[in-house]
Amino acid sequence: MDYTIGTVAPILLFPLAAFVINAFIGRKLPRQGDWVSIIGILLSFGWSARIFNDFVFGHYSSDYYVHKVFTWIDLSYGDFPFQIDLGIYIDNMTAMMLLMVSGVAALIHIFSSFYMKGDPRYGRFFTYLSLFTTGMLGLVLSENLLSVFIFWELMGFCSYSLIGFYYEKEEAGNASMKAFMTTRVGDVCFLLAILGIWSVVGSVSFVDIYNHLASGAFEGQVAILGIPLASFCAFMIFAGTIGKSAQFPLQVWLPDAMMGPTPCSALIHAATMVAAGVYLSLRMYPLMEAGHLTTFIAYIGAITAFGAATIALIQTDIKAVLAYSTISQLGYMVLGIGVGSYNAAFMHLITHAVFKACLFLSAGSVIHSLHDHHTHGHVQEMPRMGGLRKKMPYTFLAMACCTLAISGVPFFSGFVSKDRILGDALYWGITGHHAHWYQAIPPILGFAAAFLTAFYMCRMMFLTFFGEPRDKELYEHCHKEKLSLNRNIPLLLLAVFTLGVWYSGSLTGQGKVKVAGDRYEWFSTLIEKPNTSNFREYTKEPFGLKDTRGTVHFEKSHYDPSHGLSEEEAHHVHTAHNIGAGLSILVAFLGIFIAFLMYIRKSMDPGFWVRTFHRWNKALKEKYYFDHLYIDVLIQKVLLTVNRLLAAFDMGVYDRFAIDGMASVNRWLYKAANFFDNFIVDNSVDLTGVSVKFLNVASRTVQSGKVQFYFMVLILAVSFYILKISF
Amino acid sequence: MENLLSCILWLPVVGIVAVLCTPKGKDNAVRWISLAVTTITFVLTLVLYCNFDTSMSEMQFAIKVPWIKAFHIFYSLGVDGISLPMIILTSLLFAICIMSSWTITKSVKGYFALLLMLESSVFGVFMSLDFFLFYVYWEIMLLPMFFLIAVWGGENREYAAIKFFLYTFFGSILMLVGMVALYYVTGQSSSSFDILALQGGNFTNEMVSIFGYDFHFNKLFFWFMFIGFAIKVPVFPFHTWLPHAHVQAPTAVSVILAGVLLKMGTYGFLRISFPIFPEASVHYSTAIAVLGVVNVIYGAMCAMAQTDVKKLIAYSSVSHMGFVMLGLAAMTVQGMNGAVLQMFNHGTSTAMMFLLVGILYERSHHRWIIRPDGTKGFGGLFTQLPNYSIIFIIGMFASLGLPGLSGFISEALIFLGIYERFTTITVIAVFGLLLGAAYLLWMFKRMFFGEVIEECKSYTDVNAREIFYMLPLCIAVVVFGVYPTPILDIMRASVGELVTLLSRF
Amino acid sequence: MFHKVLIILSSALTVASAIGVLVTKDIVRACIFLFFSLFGVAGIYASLGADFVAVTQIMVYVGGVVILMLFAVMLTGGPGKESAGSKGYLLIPMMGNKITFGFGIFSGLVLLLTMAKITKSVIASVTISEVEGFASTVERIGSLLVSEHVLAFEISSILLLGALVGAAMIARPRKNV
Amino acid sequence: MLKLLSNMSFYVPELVCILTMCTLLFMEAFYGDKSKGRTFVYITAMIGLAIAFAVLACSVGNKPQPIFYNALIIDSFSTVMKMIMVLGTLGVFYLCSQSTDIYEDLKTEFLVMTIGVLIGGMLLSSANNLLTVYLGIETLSILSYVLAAFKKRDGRSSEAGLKYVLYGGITAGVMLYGISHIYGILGTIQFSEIPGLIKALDSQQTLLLLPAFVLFFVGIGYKIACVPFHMWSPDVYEGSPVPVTTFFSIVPKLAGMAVLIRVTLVFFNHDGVLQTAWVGLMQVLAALTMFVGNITAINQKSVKRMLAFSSIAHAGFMMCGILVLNATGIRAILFYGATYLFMTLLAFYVTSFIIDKYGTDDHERFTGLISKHPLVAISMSVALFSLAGLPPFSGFIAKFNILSALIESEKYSLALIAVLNSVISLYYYLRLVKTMCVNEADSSEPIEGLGFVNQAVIVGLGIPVILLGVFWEKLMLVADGAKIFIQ
Amino acid sequence: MFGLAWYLGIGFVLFCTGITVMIARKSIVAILIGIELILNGAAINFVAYSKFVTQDLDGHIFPLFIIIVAAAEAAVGLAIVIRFYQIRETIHIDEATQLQS
Repeated sequence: MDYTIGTVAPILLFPLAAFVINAFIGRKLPRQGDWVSIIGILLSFGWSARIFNDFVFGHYSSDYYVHKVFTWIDLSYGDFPFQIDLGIYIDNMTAMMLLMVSGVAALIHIFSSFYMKGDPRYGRFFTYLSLFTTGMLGLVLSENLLSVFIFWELMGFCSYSLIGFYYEKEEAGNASMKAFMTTRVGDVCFLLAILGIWSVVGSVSFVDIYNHLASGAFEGQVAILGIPLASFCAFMIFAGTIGKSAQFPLQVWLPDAMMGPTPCSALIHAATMVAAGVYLSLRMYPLMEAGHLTTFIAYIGAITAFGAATIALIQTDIKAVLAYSTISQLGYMVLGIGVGSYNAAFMHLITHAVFKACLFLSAGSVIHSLHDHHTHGHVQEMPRMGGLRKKMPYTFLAMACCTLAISGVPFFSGFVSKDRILGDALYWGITGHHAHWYQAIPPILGFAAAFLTAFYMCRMMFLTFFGEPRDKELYEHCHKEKLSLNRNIPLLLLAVFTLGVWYSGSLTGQGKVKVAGDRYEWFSTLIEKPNTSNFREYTKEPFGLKDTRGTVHFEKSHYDPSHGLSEEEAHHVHTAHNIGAGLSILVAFLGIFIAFLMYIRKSMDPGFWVRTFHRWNKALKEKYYFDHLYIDVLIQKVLLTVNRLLAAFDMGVYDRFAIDGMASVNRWLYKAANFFDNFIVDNSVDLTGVSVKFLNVASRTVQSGKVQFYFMVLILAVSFYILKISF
Repeated sequence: MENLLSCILWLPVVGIVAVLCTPKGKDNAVRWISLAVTTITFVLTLVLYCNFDTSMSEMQFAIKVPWIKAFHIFYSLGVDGISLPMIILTSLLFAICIMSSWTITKSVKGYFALLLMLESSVFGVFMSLDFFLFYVYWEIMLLPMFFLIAVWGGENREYAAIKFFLYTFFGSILMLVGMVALYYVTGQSSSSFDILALQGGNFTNEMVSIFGYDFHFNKLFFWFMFIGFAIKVPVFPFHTWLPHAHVQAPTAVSVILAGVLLKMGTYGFLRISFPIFPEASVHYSTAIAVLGVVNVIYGAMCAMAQTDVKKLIAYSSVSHMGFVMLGLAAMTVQGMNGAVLQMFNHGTSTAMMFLLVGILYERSHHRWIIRPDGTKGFGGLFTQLPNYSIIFIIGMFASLGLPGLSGFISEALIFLGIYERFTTITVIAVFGLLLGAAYLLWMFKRMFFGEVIEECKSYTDVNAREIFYMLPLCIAVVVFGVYPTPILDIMRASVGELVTLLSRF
Repeated sequence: MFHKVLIILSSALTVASAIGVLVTKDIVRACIFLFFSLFGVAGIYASLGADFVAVTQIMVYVGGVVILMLFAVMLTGGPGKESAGSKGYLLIPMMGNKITFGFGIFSGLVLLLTMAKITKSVIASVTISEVEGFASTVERIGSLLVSEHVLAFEISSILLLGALVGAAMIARPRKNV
Repeated sequence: MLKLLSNMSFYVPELVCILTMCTLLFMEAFYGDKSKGRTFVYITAMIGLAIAFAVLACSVGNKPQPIFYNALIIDSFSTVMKMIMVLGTLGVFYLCSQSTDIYEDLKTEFLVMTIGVLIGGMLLSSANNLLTVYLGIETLSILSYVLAAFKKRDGRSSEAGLKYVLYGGITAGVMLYGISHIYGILGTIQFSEIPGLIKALDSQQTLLLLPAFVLFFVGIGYKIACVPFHMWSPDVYEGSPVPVTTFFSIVPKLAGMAVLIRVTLVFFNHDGVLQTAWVGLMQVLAALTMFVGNITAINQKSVKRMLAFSSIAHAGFMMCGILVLNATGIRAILFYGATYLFMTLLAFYVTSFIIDKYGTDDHERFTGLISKHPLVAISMSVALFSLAGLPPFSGFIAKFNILSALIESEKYSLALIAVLNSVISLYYYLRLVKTMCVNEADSSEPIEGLGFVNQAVIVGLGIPVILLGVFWEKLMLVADGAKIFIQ
Repeated sequence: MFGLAWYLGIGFVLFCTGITVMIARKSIVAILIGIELILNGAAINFVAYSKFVTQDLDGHIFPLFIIIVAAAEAAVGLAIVIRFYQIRETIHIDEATQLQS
């Protein structure tokens, strides 16, 4: 297949065109132009599928990639070369991301046409969706960090706009600003990483970076304060990930982002944008390694995974539970990166995107049906739900699949990916040869989080769909779900892809229960850590209307069960994986079981635990006080105080005294002259009436009007000078 | 073609005469005449653009006529890649400002005549190749500004106008000393005010004695010029005139002030300071960078504490001009190009912001985000003024450097340019972007989100005239955000030449 | 001998009268002292051989200016007016008050020092050539005035004319009204 | 005798003036008490001065010619200086004819006195020996005393005259004392001999000359009102009628400048300790003059007084041109004088009409002038901006010239002080501009004095202020050609 | 004994006395008298120098003109004093302070 503007750019251009059309004339189109966006994304999906097809079914090689550039900005002059290229870099990861993003986005578009129906800004919602999709697809296709950054920010803007979609609500404004600003902290760091890398590499193309990493160009370079440049850049890029993927300590924005419409939560804050952070870290994995950052990453991931899971335990808002579970799952991915589980981290990204999108859509479906006639709003509170299984069977079905997937039940995708991460973490942190004592905590936290995940997800399911309806009136008003194209089909389609079999030939994902040959371990085969030395010699190809490439041959890859390790090493790894698999199955079922006991059998009282750990509970309710710390303390108390002080200083002190002070110096001189007049001239020339005169002549200067004083000045001045030159 | 520049320069003067000759009471005629003049000027600058040879770094359309032979002063005009974007920006903004000033009713004739005079003098600054001429235009510009602020401004306008005038005059008078010193230092035989002839700095070893202290000619007069230009930029600590002037000035004047006049300062660096004092410039680039970063952070932090929209945007200008200073301090092609591009882009985006604030002010007659008593000044504008809000979003995000809109590219280029030279400073400056987003979004949130407050319910959305004059800016912001090459191409050669010159020191 | 007596007498008269001007109570007396002082100066001129100048001094100065002064004193309220100033604080007669007097003396002393400095060094540095007195300067001055200093002569006439008109204009009562 | 007559041919302008003066005296006598219809007097006076001006203009560029046994020297410098002074006097004549600040029946006397002062000034500008300098200064002074006290009914005017007399008296005395020593040390009063004699002096005598010269300088310094001899001037300027103030701030000042230039060049034109000391002193004085003038002007309520202080500051500026002791400086001063003339005349014209209307010249009286008389207000603004030294007005070019003279001789410190003063001065000029153009008037009642003709005159004065700021090459060449001649 | 120094000394004393009178006396007429003393001090110097140093008659011409000018000045000055007196009814110098900042 050719990789030209004609075959690649449409992926971006279709949604972009849909955005432009909707932005300008959307309101005048029938159905407010939703079909434009949907057609745009479907076409984009088609083009993505072609690429996916070419990569997975055509080349089937882990080394195969396409890299094409064109010059965007060229400032070269004389001896100073400088140009910024844009272009595409497509490898297996890109191809999969493309398919996932466009597929999920397409389904969400379709679902939106159900969910947003009747909204006064129905058309505008689709406009944003199209723009967002453009951004995400562009990010995936980008060949360099700068364009990643550009699309990254573009998504940030869409996220901002969509969170603030219901702008009549004050909280929407707060949430959108919070989201934008928090991620912006990461973005700024990301920009710094770009600058740092550019200073060594002279570009920020992935390929160039790999190349320079392989040649050791980063070694010995120092950024600031003696920090090695590689570490600096790696950290800064990871800071970008922290911001965008809502990792500890910048996770605060994601729960608030649920202010946006549910489909947008599904697309942006579950499936794609937040995953973009992880995607970026994966892309820059060699840099992370070179910067010795992996342990740090693992810790961040583990802390996030565990911490968010704990907060999710007590949430009652169905979307909040999902939001925290998203953070938690993203933590898993980051943990995966940290422990070197490259492949599994990416797989989790994909599987999570699918099941989390599905979960959100399902939640959306539930929320949409529950209409409160008193407040004229949708109901998101789980305590008012219950027993909805009968009212909406399709939604229930989809959501159940996803819950099983996320809980890590075997045969579902979540198990496949998460389990590998946990296995790798176990090996990396505890059982492996290189495991240090300080590496033991992340795997433990990971398993704990797996337990909690299973528990709270099932809690959510049980509270929503099982038991008796707790708000009868609400329940009565809820219509029975009928199978409809734009409501249930996306859900069910996504639910189908929560099955593990799509991603791994073995049902558990551990290569144990194989149902097909190695060929079906395609995911593991095709996604490998970038081998930087492969990029030592490469040539940029122009990205144009014609493909000038010669025929490129790559050897088809084969599944390597030992992951390229030595026999003994591989054995250890497998052992760790087996233990991990066992453990994670155990904790998953344990979690489900406890949830069952608590919410179906009601044999355990959740309130008991709440009372027992009331302090803990309070901390959870306050989300570990992060919002308080950031908003009340850091921003309100510190930053704004400093700002006010500065502003007050600027106008009140600096301007008034230093600048306008020039005038007051004059005034002061004037007063000094007055003083001179009062005390010297007046007291001396006529002593009497001092007290009266003192007030009278307050406004006089040296120009007292007294001629004899003038004489004296004259005489003394002349004498002074003559005496000065004479002596 | 030789006289094209003169045409552009003097056309507004013809406009002034026409405006002053209109009979009393025909205010609309005055408006239309001004609009016609500025529009024709804009078209002429586009002609200039079309005929500009982007591969040349030399001055083009140059014209040199003796003015004062006794002092070797010439009426010498020309444009290169650095000045052309500024000229285009100027003519565009003035045409827009005339349209935005349609609602001015207080002594219309005087207002438009002064605006046209301002336009002519700004052109003069950007076109002059003779230092003396440059200086004359630089100063002439103060007069219309003074009156425009002092007569048509807000309640505290006189203070602001006098402050602006004195501040700038102080700076330029130092520049005058430097200028004359340059004339004499080059040696009697080759004495000249020709900016191009002075380039290269051949007076390294001269010493100057002031109040008994000896200074290097080079360095001393670099600082003299620096202060002159820095006040205009304005660089911290010379910035305090700006909030006053901006807040008090009428909308159109704020637009010109922020959009064009601030650029004259940085243009001065590019045209005068750097080419004439290359050695000192390189020597003191760290200082420039530090001042730049202080500008960025200080401006942003001050902006964050403001409760007056216009003041907030005024401080944001301080912050954004700090980026330009950083780009200048970089002295690399990307940094310098970024700086010039940022000058242009800031011109468009900040002009948008000021125009938008002006539009709002015409409806509300106040500018409080939060009033002194703590209540909201605006609320729910998103609901009340949907079209206005969209334009506002574009302007705001262009201003905070969202990729895809113009501000980003220039800032990115600046950062790419400066990182290699001043890493620590860059790290600090990049966080200025964060602050920049913070205050704008904060303002946006306060004003646009939430329920429509009672007072805002009477506001009407932007009308056709307002949309019409906002449109070119929106287009510029978006187009140059995606595809900046048309502008970068113009400036590349000239900036490259300057960098080449600087790299020799 | 006569020469020396002339010098001593006129010098003493000049200096003593000048000091008299400074310290006398009465403004009329001050005028009289001035008269004597100027007369003494004329004597000094004579002793220096400047006969024409001496005569002019007596005629114009002593005869004209002092009379003018006396007229002025009379016209402005006569003697004693100074002491009857509205201030009423005259501690030392005719001298304003202590402070002004003190300052006047101080200024005088500073000036004294300064001028003494000049005078001393002038005397030290100029080459003094002892000469016999001029026989008569009248003729030569006369010819100088119409040749070398003709311009000054002419200008002084303008000056006098102007002063005349001006003084008359100011001093005379208003023409109309 | 023949020689004297031939000398007369170079002395025509002065003679014309003298003739005019005498004619006016006669005419006044014929007019008697008829207070109306003095048009003819003005016409005569103006024609006289115009002739003088024409004669001067024709003789610009002639070879330097010492006349009257070296008592005077007619060189281009003095001729140009005289032209400026004559023009200034002409301007004052017109102002006098319009002003009510001078009693109608004394206007002829005013003209006579003015011409007398002018003659003194002309004499000074080409004085070539100490006696002429002395007589010139005295002519200038004594007639000025009369002028200052011209408003006979007004105590302030009398007081101004009184102060002027007393201050003038003491300075004349001090100056004479100085001259006497100079005469004693050098043995001559002829300028043409002095440079040679000074070169021959031994070091001790050289040191002696300086104090004597300082005493001499007091007389000149008081005429140009430089610090610390300036103290009379605000009082006198304020007390005098407006036309007189106008006149004082132009003619005596420029005459003093002219003589100061010549004297400085005569005494200090060759390098040495004398020159260093003198230039050092002059620098301090110039800087002080500018500072004191400008700073004191800031808080003045009375516009006339403000202009008086500002004229002190301008004198300081001109002194900067002297102390560089070269042709550039002299050129700069001539240029400065010529432009200063128009700006000052314009500013005082407007002030005069305001005073005539309201009786005071308080700042507030200018409020909203732009709405009453836009052209006048604009012209006044132009004059004020020009005085502050803003391009494109001629005041800027004048300051630019001074500045370039300073910088050419590497007096950077003084250059810096000069420009800083320019900023300070802008502050108070700007305040007045603000009052006129920005503040709203309480009433739109027009000022009667400002009829069409007077407005036209004011605008006409504004035109050279602008034109000389743009097309200053011609004037520059004239000033450049006006070389001072010292043997 | 009666050389140049003697005469310069007398001129010097007159000059200083004149200055002191001008500063210390409060009557305007007295101040005018002070001026005359100063002028005479200077004039003595001229004549003395003329005799002892320069030996030309410039030193005699100068005093002549000084005398003339002094007369003119006195005339004008006294006229103004009288005018001042007519208006203010005093010739006390400290009354002349209407003009001041």
